[in-house]
Amino acid sequence: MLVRVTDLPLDVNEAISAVETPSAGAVNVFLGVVRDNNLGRRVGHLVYDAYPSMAERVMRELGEEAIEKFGILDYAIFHRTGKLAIGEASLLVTISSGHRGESFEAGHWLVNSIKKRVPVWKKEVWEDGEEWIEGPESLGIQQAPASMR
Amino acid sequence: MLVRVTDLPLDVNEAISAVETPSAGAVNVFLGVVRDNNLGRRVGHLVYDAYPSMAERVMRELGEEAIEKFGILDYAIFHRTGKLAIGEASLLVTISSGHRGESFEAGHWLVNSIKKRVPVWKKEVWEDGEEWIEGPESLGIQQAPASMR
Amino acid sequence: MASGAGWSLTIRRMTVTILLFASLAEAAGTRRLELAAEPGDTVASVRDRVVSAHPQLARFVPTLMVAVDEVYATDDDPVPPGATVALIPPVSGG
Amino acid sequence: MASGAGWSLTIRRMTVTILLFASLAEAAGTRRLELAAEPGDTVASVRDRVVSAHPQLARFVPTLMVAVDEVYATDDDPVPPGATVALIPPVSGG
Repeated sequence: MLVRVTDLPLDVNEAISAVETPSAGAVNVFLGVVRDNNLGRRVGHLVYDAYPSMAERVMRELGEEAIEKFGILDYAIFHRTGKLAIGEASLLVTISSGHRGESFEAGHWLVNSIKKRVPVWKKEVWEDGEEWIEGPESLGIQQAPASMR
Repeated sequence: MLVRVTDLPLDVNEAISAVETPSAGAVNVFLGVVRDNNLGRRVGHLVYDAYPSMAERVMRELGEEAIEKFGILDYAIFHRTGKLAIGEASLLVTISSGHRGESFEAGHWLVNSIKKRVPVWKKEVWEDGEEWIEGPESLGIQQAPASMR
Repeated sequence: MASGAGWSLTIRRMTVTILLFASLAEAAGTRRLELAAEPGDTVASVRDRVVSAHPQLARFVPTLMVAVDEVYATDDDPVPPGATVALIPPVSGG
Repeated sequence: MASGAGWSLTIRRMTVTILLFASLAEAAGTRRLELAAEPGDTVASVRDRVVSAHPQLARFVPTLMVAVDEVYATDDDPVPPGATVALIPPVSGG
């Protein structure tokens, strides 16, 4: 039941240790990683903003909902903020469960739900501009660089 | 495209490093972990046997099939052999992909397929007996301890 | 000490704190505003006063969510004096 | 050296190597057997000869898979001299 918004690198081993329990037969780890491209654009880096206290509150609500809904045993949800380079992890969702099926289902549901509800925002920064992304998969419409208009 | 059957502990960070690539936006890691119970029995430890060269060959075939089927970018599949204590990881399946959806789908499919096709076997050892498990979820029928008959 | 604590409590009761993030913070040039609380304040009335004071935020309103004291709220939900109101553009974490 | 290599190649051509694992290895008391290869050998004929020599393996046959040179095979598949035949009980890895 560990949640965290942090500007430090996310530690997979810490997350796994946090969810380990003797009755767990499966651990699922999801890492959201900064890609070098998005919707056809070449990304230089990302900047994440967050409302940390509310983000952690919503993460905890979603984690508890996953326990009720899927019967998972424990969860750890970390989100990083600040400037992230290509290849760095922005989101780390780790689940322990008795069996593999619910670890994949709950992990997928949790990641989808986090992207819809947790108050965190990313700004894409390219060579010729930058833009706050609005919504989980949007191209964004504000402040598009000249080359995109 | 890394596969390995080993009697050494499985290293999650090594697996993640092996699948990282700049176009990956998602990494999914599945750990199969030794549970303290199975089908109502209290497990003391597990012993894994394998046909290592064929196991690695089948893991590679399944990984390549996951690339074709789900469009994932890379995979690392490790299976441990020998004596494993409660909480230790026996299976480590790590996938990188462009987006989260296929990382969960391909991960789940790969783990299911590994448990059906890769020549690895586990023996459960309890206080009062031991038994080779036959099939991915079987109770097993051979050599059940007196208390189970 | 006691009277100091009472004084700061009085101040909090008179205001509503507005939090801005991401695109809104950049557009407003700040991450935090204080508004005088008014009787009967709702999410809608507070948001309208923010936009009156910072018209460059008007274009965000159609897609904005609002949280009152860290809980998502709708237009008619009350905003008590001392509340923290966050203006939340569509989230894009992960 | 050349004749030594040729000699070992001849030996391999005359035998079939059987690999046993898990419950079968425990039942047989060994993980490896060598059988003389016979003309026209198939998965079924090799398996039958293993069971004749080690009758305690008979009870495993109904659920056994067989791999020839690391590839799953069916009863009628040929087993060439020099092949490695693995008797594979239902797998339970992961």
